Amino acid sequence: METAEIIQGAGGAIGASWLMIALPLLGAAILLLGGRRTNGWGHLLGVAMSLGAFVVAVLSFVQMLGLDDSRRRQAVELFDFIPGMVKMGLLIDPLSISFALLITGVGSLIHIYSIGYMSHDPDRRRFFAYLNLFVAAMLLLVLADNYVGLYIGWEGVGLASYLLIGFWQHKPSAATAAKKAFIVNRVGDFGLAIGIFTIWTTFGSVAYGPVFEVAGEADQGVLTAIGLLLLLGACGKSAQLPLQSWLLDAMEGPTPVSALIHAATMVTAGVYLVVRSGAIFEAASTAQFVVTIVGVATLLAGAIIGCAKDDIKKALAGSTMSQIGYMMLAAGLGPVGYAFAIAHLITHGFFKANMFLGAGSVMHAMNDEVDMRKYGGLFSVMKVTAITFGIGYLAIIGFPLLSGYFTKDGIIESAMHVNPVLGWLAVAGAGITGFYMSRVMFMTFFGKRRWAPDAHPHESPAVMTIPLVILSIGSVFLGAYLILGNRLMLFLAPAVGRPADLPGFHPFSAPGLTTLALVAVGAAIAWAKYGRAEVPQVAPRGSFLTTFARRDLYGDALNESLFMRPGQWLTRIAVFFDNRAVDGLVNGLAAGIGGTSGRMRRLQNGFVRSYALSILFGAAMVVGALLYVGTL
Amino acid sequence: MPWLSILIAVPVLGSVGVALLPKGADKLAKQLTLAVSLIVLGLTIAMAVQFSPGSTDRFQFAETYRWIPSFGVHFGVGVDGIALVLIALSAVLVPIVVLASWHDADAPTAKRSVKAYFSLLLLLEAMMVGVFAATDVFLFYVFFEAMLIPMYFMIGSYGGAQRSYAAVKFLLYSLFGGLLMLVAVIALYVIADKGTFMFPELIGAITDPATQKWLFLGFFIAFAIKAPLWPFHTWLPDAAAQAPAGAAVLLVGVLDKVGTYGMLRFCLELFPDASKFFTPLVLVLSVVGIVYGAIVAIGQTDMKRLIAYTSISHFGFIAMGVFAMTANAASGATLYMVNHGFSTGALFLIAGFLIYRRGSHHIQDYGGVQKVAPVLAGTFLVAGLSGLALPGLSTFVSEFMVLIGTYERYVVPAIIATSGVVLAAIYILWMYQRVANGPTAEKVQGMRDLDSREKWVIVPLLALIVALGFFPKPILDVINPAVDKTLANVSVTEFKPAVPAVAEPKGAGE
Amino acid sequence: MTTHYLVLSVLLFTIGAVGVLIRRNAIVAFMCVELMLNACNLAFVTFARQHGNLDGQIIAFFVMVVAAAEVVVGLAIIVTIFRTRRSASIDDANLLKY
Amino acid sequence: MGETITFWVLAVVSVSAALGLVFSRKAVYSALMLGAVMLSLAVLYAVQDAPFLAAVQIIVYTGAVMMLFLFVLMLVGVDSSDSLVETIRGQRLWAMIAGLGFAVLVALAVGNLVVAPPTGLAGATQGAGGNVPAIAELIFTRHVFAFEVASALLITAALAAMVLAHRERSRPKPTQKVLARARFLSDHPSPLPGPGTYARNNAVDMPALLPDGSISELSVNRVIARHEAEEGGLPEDPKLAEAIRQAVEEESK
Repeated sequence: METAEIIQGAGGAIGASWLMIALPLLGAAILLLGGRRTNGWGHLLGVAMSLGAFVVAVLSFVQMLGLDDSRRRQAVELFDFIPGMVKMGLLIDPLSISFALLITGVGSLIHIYSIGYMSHDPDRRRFFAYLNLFVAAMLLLVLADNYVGLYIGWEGVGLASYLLIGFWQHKPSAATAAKKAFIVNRVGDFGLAIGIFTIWTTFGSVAYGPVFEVAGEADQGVLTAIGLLLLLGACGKSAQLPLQSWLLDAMEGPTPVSALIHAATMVTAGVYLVVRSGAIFEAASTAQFVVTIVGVATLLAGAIIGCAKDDIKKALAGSTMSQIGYMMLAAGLGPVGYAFAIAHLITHGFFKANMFLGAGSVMHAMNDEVDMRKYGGLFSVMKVTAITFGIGYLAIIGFPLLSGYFTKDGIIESAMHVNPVLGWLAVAGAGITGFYMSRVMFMTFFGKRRWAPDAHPHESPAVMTIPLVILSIGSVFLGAYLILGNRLMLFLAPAVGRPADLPGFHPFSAPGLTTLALVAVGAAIAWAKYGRAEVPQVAPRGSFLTTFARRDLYGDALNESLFMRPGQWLTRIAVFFDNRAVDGLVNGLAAGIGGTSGRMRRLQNGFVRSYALSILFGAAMVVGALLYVGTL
Repeated sequence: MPWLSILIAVPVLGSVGVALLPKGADKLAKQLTLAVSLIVLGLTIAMAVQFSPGSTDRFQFAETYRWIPSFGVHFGVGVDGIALVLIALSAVLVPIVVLASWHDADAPTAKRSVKAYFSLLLLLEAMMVGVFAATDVFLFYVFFEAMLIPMYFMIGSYGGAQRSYAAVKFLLYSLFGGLLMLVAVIALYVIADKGTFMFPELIGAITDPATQKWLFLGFFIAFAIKAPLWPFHTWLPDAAAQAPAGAAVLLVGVLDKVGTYGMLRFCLELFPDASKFFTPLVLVLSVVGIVYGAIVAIGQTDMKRLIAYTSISHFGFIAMGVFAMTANAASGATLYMVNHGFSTGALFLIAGFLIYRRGSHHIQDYGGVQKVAPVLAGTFLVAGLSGLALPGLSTFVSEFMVLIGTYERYVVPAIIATSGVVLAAIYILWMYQRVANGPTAEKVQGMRDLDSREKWVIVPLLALIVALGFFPKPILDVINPAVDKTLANVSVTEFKPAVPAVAEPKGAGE
Repeated sequence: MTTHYLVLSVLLFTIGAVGVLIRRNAIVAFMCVELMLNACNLAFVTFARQHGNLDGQIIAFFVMVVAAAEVVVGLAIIVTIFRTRRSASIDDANLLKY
Repeated sequence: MGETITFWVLAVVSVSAALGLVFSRKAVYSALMLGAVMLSLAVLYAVQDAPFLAAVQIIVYTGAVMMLFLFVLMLVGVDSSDSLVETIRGQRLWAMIAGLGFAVLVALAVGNLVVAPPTGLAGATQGAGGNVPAIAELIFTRHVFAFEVASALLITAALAAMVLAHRERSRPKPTQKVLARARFLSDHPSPLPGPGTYARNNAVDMPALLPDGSISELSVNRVIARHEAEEGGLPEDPKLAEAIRQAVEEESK
């Protein structure tokens, strides 16, 4: 895995790339500290800051395009964070700039969208503050040049998602969901932290450059451990299988939050970590293999869950989980997969954000009704949302020539080369995706109207539909642009290296065709069940499989029985033990002393003759002692 | 310019001055106390500015006056990096506490006069500065014990319902430790027979391992009780829960730090071999303390007790850092002492505000404070986040350094301790959710938000926490040389990475 | 012969001591104390003769002086207590207790 | 030879007297028993070449100190014998054990000390010409300081006795005028009937009759009444006997 050297002291826009983080951070600070006074223009400041960051990102991107391949990894020295251990700096290279573009681009669009979405919310200022905070933290995560910087961004993003999921704090369900998200993320961070410690103890540094240079030389066991720990962190953040329970609850937050954080950017942080630490994963092949397994497992689990959810946002969340499964699978395939993973990530960022915002505008229209069984026939009423949502739908199921087709097909293709079993599982996943996405599409926009009596949906205002249009344009052309001619792969080569032989795009391969066939079959089934047939208002009692899916594959139940209940039980015991045993011991000691002194007091009974008796005993003992000493 | 003697004398004079004020002049007493504590803060800053981290001699601003010549006891004061930072902590905390407990003392429950509370506060500050500045072991011991008295009275006559029980328990616990230490101090003096109690001379004076172990135990148990390590911790929740918020801040924020400071300064340097011998035991105790403290904290219903248990967990981290004996761990532990002072101080003060408004300690009596008093809930959240060591806040830097330092030598304790990070998230967020989120409880409806005084109390603390979170370098530059000197005396094998990566990336800058 | 005298003195002393412990009447107890003193005097005189110097007798003489002073004060106390308490029993004066 | 005989006789006498002192019910008998012990000791002193001490023992100790005891017994009440029933639980048993233990231990100590025959005081007293001059010489040369302190002690003891036994008048001594006025204010200004007045016999133990024939309680003598009530020497006349019995109950209440 040969990458270009990191060039110190970058100038120009890249030199000023720390502005990308500073601007939104400044925005968040002003909005949070400003308080009531900033209510009026708060949201505009938020959008301005996000757009500012986007401009800096584009300028850096343009400056980078000007440089030739070998000079595209520029480092910006910031300040000495922890003397002797961590020098905080930024690494602007093709990988991080593509992420930065995605984050700031989609982020700004979502900022604009939420002006409309949150227009009636009294705490709008606080919402935009948190959004800015999130953008800043995410940019720090992707731009940092060392693992500690990444870790700070990592937890900062976790905090932002906690604040945003629990934005409507008065709703207890939102508060619990926020707490759950943060704690599950924290479990992931626990793994990442220990991974970073191991990197520090093995390599003596946490900066990417030095570590990746000597990554190969460390012994296999340690590298595998580091790989697995980083994977645990990635799973926590990207809601992969062991730690996926929080993603579906995170839908409690406002829709723009779900779009930005739980679809486009934050959940991809795990993929970024795996791709960025490519050098380590390549050196530890077992860890890499585990990544692919986790990817495929989550891919299937997400798909199955997606099929059973009636809540439109939860269905989309399920699909996000499975799409990230694809990205993890690609990231685990080594250099050949990185480009596809990032490509799929970017295109997914566009069409998933597009669909979430679409769902948001549908909810906005149906005054916050989320149950798809209460939708139906919205196509006629909300033309723009329906069309943009449709484009997103076509892109995600991999409809030929749309962006999903190129990226997902690329992943399946490269998976086939590495390990056919994974490949075919990925193909099955694509089929199921076809089914549940079509189900969502048909239940929402086609079929008979199942609206609630007081619902009279109308098209959302322009400020919400414009971002939808832009995102849908992106989700149409972006895939082709990135994949054809391996443009993204060559662009990312200096950052993540490239495979020996470039995998050209050949549509008519066996896996490609079977995927299309399966997708078509899935769509047909969905049309039969939900498009044409009468959709019951109340969810029918499904078979074992549907209840299994409805209960998120019992993920939550498993967590509760394995961790939460024993945890509460352990806490009660610990509190009891602390009060009784440790405290009891101390108080017991005190009571003991009190008791004995109480009894000793009774000896003083006031009778002179008792005292005389003890004197005589004393005398006798003295004489005895003298005798004893005498005879020694 | 005898900085340290002035720093000790000014609060004492202030305390006497406040005590001598006429009976009714409560307001004047508070203002005078605030003024004196601000003067002390100013002096500390002036001293800190002149402190040169890189200087070769061990203790700067050192002064030694003969106190009891026959025993070789000196009034020896001097400051190195570690002591300076802790003195600065107390100098910063005291004015904030004075401001915060403006109305604490004149609440109906308090029998004693307001004047007495504030003069005790200043007396306590004098002793805090003294204990950290003492370079004479005997003087350190005197301050170590003298500190208990003002704190005892502050808890005893101004605290909550079972204040006398808590105060007596606190006093007896610390006295028990103190007496053990007294025996060790005397034995140290006699065995070393250098004819002096001055710390620099006593370093490495005890060579025979057996006596080292006994003396180490004498010192260590006293410090383990003071900074509550696991088995000796039950006095802290009671004392902290019953003490008025201001006193609780000083108790947990500074008084308990004397224990960990003592371990770092006296246990490690005077008895290096014994410290190494006992390190596994201490690591086990601290790791148990971390996990146990966190779990019991989750189960608490009383707000202040919960915060007290969290600080037991944090003390586990500090003790682990001290006894991991690596440069990173020790400087992380020292930084942790400072950060913990700010973050738990902020938590206690905010809990104090909540209790002052609502009147009940129990968490379930609250709910939905965020709707009614957003600023209060916001500061509570930030303080809580600093409690669970969120990166970007100061406690993360120290916790990260402690963990990575411990990981360098002892992998398993570090991993178990890192699980404390997850538990921390649980107890803080669960408490925050029960207090601030959800529908507003009817009793909480009328709760008013922070007034300007309270803002003046909390904002500096949170500003410090955020500032140190983003840019801890100035403090670390002061601590690191002092820690290196300390560890040099402990002669510990330096940490070497397995595959040393070249620190500076090669690429030539433009 | 000396041991005989000493054994006799021990016997008398012990009887005196037991008398003090058993009798409740203040005066009788007091007499037993006098008996113990006399027993000691006997021992002193015996030792004086045994060692051939008069110190034993002188000390016996002084013991008598002290005994006399003690009796005077003791009996005065007993009379005062009797006058107020109308009872000469030791056990009645037991207020100084736990 | 004579010495052993006198020793054995006096030993038996003194031990039995001591036991008598401890176990007799009446205090006066104890006092006499003590006297006996002291006298037998005096003789033992004489036998042991301590004539001066024997004399002092008899004159000062038995003569003065014992008499003091008898005086106090008289003041406190001759027959205030106390029952030998033990009130403090386990006192008697432990007293016996302690006494026995003590005696055995000391006797053991005394028993196994190897004793040379007594050197006798002949040599010591020869120089001064007799026991008393020798003692005098010793007291007024080596022990003169102790002698002076002893005298101070005795004076203090005397003063102490006086102070303790002294009763301060809480009210001024009633003058004759005060008494006369009080008498006329009281219900019987006429002098109280002497004992035995208007009675068939004038013995002291007979209660007096008032002019109206009823018995005057004031004239019943407490001590004698109590004595007669216990010993059964009540007068035959039932009215008088009843009055005496009433006086005793009311006094013992």
